[in-house]
Amino acid sequence: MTQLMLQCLLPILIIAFGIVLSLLLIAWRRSQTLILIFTLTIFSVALLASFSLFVNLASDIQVTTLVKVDSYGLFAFMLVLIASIAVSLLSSTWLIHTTEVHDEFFILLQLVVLGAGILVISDHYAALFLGFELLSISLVGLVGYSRDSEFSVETSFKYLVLSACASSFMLLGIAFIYSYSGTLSFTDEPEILTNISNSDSSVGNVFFYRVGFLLFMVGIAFKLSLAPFHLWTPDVYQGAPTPVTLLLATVSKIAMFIVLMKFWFSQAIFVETKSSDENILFLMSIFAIASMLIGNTLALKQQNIKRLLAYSSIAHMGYLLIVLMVISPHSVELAWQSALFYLTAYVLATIAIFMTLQLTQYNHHNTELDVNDWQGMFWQNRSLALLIIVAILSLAGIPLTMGFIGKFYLLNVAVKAQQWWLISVLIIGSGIGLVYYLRIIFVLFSTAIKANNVNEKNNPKELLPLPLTLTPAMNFSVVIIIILSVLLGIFPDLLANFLVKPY
Amino acid sequence: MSITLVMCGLLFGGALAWLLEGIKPQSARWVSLLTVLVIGVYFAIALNSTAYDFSTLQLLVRVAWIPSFHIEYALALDYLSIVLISLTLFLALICVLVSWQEINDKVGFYYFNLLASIAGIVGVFTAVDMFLFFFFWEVMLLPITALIAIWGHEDRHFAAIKFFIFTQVSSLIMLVAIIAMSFIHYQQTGQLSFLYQDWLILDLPLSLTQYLMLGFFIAFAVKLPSVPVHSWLPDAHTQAPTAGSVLLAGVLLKTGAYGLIRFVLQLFPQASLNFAPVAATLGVVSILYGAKMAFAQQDLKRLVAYSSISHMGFVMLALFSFNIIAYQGAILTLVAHGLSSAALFALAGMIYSRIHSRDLNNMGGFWLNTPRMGGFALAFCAAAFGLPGLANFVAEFLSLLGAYQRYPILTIIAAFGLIGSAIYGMVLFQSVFHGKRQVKPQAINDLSARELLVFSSLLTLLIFIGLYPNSLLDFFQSENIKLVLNNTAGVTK
Amino acid sequence: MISALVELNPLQLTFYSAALLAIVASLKVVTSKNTVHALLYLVVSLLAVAVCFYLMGAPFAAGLEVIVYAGAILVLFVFAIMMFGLGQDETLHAPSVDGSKVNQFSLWFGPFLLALLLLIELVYAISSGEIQARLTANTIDAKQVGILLYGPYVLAVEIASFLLLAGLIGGYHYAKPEGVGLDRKNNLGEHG
Amino acid sequence: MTDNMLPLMTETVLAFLPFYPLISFVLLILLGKRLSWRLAASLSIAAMVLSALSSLFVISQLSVDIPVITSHLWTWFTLSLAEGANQTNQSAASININFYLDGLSAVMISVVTGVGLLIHIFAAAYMKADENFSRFMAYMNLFIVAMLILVLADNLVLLYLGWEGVGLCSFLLIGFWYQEKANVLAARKAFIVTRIGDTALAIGLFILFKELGQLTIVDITQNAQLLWVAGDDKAYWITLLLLGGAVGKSAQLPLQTWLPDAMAGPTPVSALIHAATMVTAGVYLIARMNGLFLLAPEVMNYVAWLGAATLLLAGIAALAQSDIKRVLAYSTMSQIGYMMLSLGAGAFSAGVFHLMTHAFFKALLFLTAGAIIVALHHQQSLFKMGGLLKRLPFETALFAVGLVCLMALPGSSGFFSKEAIIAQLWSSDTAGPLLWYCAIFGALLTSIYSCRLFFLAFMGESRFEQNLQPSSSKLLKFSLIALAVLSLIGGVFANIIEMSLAEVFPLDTRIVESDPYWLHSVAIATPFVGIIFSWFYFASYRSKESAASNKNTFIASSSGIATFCRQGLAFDSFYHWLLVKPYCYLAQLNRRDVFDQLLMLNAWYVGLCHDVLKSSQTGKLRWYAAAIGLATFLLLLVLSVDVISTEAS
Amino acid sequence: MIAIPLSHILILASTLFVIGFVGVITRKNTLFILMSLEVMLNAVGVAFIGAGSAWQQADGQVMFILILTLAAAEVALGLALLIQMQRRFKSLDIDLLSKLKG
Repeated sequence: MTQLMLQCLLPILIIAFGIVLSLLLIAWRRSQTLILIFTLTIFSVALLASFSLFVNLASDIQVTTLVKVDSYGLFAFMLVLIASIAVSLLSSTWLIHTTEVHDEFFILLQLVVLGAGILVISDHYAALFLGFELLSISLVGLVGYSRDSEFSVETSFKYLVLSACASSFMLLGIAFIYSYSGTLSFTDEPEILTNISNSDSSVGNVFFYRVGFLLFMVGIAFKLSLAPFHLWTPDVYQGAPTPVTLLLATVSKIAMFIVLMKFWFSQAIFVETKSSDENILFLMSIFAIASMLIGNTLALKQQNIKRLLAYSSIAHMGYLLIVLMVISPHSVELAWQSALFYLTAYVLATIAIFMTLQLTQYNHHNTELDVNDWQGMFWQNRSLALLIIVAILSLAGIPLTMGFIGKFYLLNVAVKAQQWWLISVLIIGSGIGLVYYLRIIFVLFSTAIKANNVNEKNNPKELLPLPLTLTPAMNFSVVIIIILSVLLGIFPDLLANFLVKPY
Repeated sequence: MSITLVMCGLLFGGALAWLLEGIKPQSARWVSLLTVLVIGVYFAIALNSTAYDFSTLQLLVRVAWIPSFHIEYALALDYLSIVLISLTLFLALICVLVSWQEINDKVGFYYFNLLASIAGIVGVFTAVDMFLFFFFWEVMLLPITALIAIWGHEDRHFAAIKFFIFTQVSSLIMLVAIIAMSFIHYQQTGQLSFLYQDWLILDLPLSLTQYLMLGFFIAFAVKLPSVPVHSWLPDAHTQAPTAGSVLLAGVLLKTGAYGLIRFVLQLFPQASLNFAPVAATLGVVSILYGAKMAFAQQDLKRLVAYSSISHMGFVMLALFSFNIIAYQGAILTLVAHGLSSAALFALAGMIYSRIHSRDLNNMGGFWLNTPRMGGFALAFCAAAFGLPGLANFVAEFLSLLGAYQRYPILTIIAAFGLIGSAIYGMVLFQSVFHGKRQVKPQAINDLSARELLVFSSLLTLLIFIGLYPNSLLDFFQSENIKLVLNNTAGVTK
Repeated sequence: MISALVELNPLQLTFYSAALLAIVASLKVVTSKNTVHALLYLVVSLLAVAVCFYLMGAPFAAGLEVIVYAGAILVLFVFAIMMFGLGQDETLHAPSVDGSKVNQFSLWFGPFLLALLLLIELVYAISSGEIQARLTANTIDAKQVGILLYGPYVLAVEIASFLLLAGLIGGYHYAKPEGVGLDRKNNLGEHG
Repeated sequence: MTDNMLPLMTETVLAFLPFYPLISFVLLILLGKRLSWRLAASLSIAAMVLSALSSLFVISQLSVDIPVITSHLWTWFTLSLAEGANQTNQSAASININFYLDGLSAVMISVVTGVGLLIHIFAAAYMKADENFSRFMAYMNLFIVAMLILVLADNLVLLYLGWEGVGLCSFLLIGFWYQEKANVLAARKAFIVTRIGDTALAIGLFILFKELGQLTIVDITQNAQLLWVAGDDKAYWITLLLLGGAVGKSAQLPLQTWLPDAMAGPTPVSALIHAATMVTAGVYLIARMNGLFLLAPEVMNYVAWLGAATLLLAGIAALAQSDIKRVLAYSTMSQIGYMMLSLGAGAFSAGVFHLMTHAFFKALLFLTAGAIIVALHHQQSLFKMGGLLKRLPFETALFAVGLVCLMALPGSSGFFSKEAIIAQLWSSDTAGPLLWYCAIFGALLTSIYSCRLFFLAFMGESRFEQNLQPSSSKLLKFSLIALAVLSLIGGVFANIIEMSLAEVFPLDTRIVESDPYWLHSVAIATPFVGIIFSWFYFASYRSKESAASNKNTFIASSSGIATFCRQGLAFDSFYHWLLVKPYCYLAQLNRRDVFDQLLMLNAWYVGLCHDVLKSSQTGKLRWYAAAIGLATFLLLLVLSVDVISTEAS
Repeated sequence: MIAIPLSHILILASTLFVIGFVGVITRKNTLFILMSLEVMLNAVGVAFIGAGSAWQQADGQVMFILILTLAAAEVALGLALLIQMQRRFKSLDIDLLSKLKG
């Protein structure tokens, strides 16, 4: 371990220390505010550290065999941190409603971030597996966190069992791959090529590898909630507290996707030397196509906002898979940029929507928000409604927003790789997606129910909640997110320039 | 000459209207009226004071926008875009005026959307960087969708979603084609480029261009709209508020035709030539089908909407005839239909504001109370079925005359659309103004001064262009257009 | 088949019988009605697997299997069973479906078929590979493992500790009785 | 100076000629009901007077030296031509707003302005009581504008403008009393049926332009005669399509059905548009394009046959009508049939001459009928009239004059023109003896239905119980008398017409000697035969027998054949079943737009998929886990199937 | 030591894995599901150790140790949830947990 290596690990180390210090802090004094501030500090410091590292990174740095720090991973980690900061801020508004002190929540949150951090820099199946499990186990603790919720047990049990199942599949896959290649590192030359010089390896041999790959992908696909491993997603999204859902939708997805890309691009090249990656590509297209179609279709008539977002996230991960479809190594860089840009757009939009969701939930005293509960928000709370509109348009990939540029990137990759099938499915999927996205936006504008309610003032239940009044800080962040989404949607180079490896 | 200023001015005016509404409720209308007027005057003055020769495409602005993709902010003008922008600005005025009393809810936001969509449309007509073009193409949809979805009639959400999905899906196909073109540019020159002028000099293999052409074609055919992808239009038109319909019919459909002229035909001459029989057939089918469907409608706005489909069929047929006469006819059709359908939708709006129904069965005998409106309605119906002396006649005549040079049989079939248009025109006019009076006499008033202004300005233009079409056509006589068309024609030989 | 068996040397024979035992015991785990029985079968299965480990040349892993798995983890299960008195049949706690055989059959048949097909595919994949005789079965002792574990894998060990921490905190959060960890201030206040 | 000034002045006068009524139209429309009757009437009549004087002036300038006067107003639009698209070497063809006056158009404008003026005067009196008087006069003026443009147009596009313009005015005037459902439908029918013909005309223009690169009438004639020989295929098709246009406008077979219904309009309208001017536009078109038609003898033959068929059909139909105006309408159809027959036979000037005389006497007939109808409180049924000879002697006399002309009794204007037509049929290349017989039979029919009309309306017992209200307006009487005079002495124009048209039409080179000697006498005798026949056959109509026997006759007239005839040989219902019904049915069938349905099927399908997929979200953990296994299994299967296929290959 | 073919070991691992999986999807009792999960994880361990010895590497055993850690963490969480479930539903029937759906 050289000093350089330690420097590279600094952001991760900060989080790890943060966890330990939090434990000590709890031992010293149990206070909601204190632990919140502490967590935020840790995240911010880690963010700063990663940013300075990101700027100064001169080359990819391998730290032991397990991890390799590169700028893509660091960027993704910054995204993770930003999302986590949003989660902590949101949870602070939620956790005050119950009487317990929620130290565990913040520790688990930090553990999630740690797991994500390990995932995004991992270069080895062991690191992947550990990061994966750290993420899952902590999330299991979080999804059912509010124990007084009726869905607490169900959510966490579902997540635990299914996640354990999926990770078992993944581990079996890793074992298969390992027995085939003889190495657990992504980037090492596989032993099968160095040790055994059986150049006449049969097709069956590759099939064995493929089975391993598929089993491995089951785990990844589960986490990314790619169809057909998506079934858990809406249930867990709905059952989990809103900030945790945000965590699931952002941190977990970013980290898993980054590690998938790292794995894939090392693997794809590896497979390329065997000159037969068609089947695996085919498998990936199945994932992508199924996710795009099933995700969007399921969201079509969904009323519950969280479930709707769950389904839409399935579709988005399907879109994102397109970046893996590159054929030539030259396009890998574009694929990375595309993925990171798309993820940024996705994360920003998701944060925006969940933020609104959390705020309105509080206002409605109802955790099961329907789309219709947002009725007429545009006329009551313009900035919040604008935030949703921008976010939804971004998710739908309409110009003026980041999401469009993200989609533009994806299409660039797909056109370059000539994946016409994927492109057509993407177009169809977007078309279906518009139905429910637009429905949400229209609900924001519609005023029909309000008019009815005026007539029935004596029924307090049907009264609309009071217009939301946001604290200046909230208002500020809302405006910031809106501006950011639109600004980056119009001048994407502000962000895109960061996504190019400087070396 | 700054188109950017025009767009920003419109946006700014819209925003101002929105803001000021909170302070003084009635101000939004005046602000937007003033904005459109000022912008229109500015546009006219700026046009006259420039030294450019707009018979060819003149690049006005070219600034790097997204360097990582070599995307530029590039705007250009030629007579085609000038004519269409003028039409847009004129109809903007009409839109502001027809909404004057119709919209009483969220007026400021309404005018913001109206002006924003106009700004977007102006962008579409001027952008020559294809990414920028696509950007405007999409951006203009948002406010229009909002117009439909917020201030529309009973089924507005459905119509808005349908409208948006049709255009969005088709334009995504176009986006794919755009990206593919930029990659071809990359392959041939080693650099990405989205600039239209750069693309014109590309050497494209035919096998590829056919698909690329189709990508563009689909997007524009949906917007035009052409059968069989027209079905968003009746719904959108029917449900939109009057100004929305005016905007949709008057200008938005024109963007599809504009795209066909500027991009499909010019970028892919050979491919479009090969595709022309299909496109022309679609045009003919649109003409007849639109006319037939218009006849079957009971809803006044739906009727007019289908008549738009019929008219746009002429454009499609004319454009894919590769003939200078037909080309002029197509351009004239754009203007003429812009005016006449705008007028008819305005009429529908005025009737709706009086009897709160669009059902033809609830109308009849209006002439008794509203002879002025009836007179104008007659003139506009006559324009719709191509009465000589009004702009539409020259347009259709030129289109068909030119198209006949290339597709005799198709054109003869298309000419039956003239009968169809007479039928629906008669049905439209007579069911509203003739027959027994259906409502109480006091229910309907004749045109107010504002409405009179709207109608008379539209009619004046229709008659002027109808009798003196050279005022427009002179711009499209230039050698340059002939050159392009001859090039396309030359490919055949 | 018989001849093949005869040709096996004692070590191999041991391996295969242990493997068979593990499979049978695992089957009993998932089919057994009684929780405690199932648990005992699980112990058997784990022990049999430990034997296999040993025969594969991984004595350290075999030891861990016995100590940690069969020892520590299963003890947790036992505690859980004892806590709730779950010794009985699961049908006591799950609404019974008349216990009829048809129902039992239909309950099992689908999953069983699915599993069988999955297994066939896996086996097909395994046998299609050229990994048949690669195993040299030299013992990899604890020292090697240790060197590796605290060399290149040192980060993994650290992370594993956090993994356990996560499990611990999560477990604590769920298992703690209602009301534990209430903010003292709030607890004493009006919310109390 | 004056030598130079005069042509310039003539041109200017010609240029403004059609626009006086336009000014009047605009003023009348703008001021509307604010104008008093006197003001509105004088405005519109003044415009007509100006136009009529102008036309007198310009016609007087025509001479052998100046056979043609043209006046250029402005260039309408320019048709650029692709290189080598046609045989001529020009690069663009201008379509101008140009007026072109030669002998033919001189005849036409004199008819239009002259008869138009008289009818305007009549209408001013006739419509005095109508609350929309100024609108009516505005339409009438507008019609005159369009008609003048039609006949003065120097190119076919401008002609088409006038052509459509008169169609629109006809529509407006038929539907003038728009509150009656029947009027509305009649107006619609008139417009749409003629529009069918117009479309044919338009297609004809397209072909013409493609083939010749020209749309100016003079150039077309010249080029066509240069490029094509008689019997040319292109000429055949073009003229056929032009004929289609003419047939529509002139209410000839097979597009004749609109004219009887068009009688729903006020009577001056029927006189002006549906008798004197507009319906003869088709005749004018064919006469105007004679150079082209001569190149297509087959089409000339069709023209003749269509004319003959129409005149017979209309004659038969007229026999059974009960509405006085419908009788006249069918008679108009039949007379135009004569004109067509004449054109088809190559006797262009005879046709045009008949056009003029017909305009006089048919206008007279209609207007007189109008006066009678007003007197009878808008009663139009012949069976409700009778015995008017005594009660309305003035009108009866005028009507008799008209009928005499219609029957072409010697001395009347109709005699000269109709005899001129019949005389040329026998030996024409494109007609022949068979058509001559048709014409003669038609003449017989004409005299029979005229007599029937006269007997029913003016003789016999009065069946109208109420008091009559004959109009005493001097204006009305003046115009009627003027028309009657014109009808009677119209024959004197024969030579003038012959002379002025000599430049326009090719010389008649046929040898008349081959005609049998008895032709003329038969032709002259025919109307008398008809009169004598009717005198006896329709004796009951003029007798003063008991009402009962009359009743029987009327009942008999509603028998099958009579009904068939009355309905214009059932063409209406034939078209109704053949075209209108299927079109309406198709429209109704597909009201919801089959393409839309197909596209929305996708939406429905996606919705269905949503429901299916949604049912997979059962919330059951064990199913979710099983789904993971199932999906893995299936994906493995996909992979292995793929492998097997690669192995095989 | 005598070599045992890697394929046999992997077949053993797969068999155990599939048996565990069947347990997860068939048993209604939550406790059994947790046990079945243990069987699955254990099977993965077998595969890793087999592969490790095949390649003469200790990595397989390291992975096994890590899996062991995971198993421990998982069981801890699972049993805690079990307690929670028992408290709330007075039953361990997994099918009770199907309120979230659609």
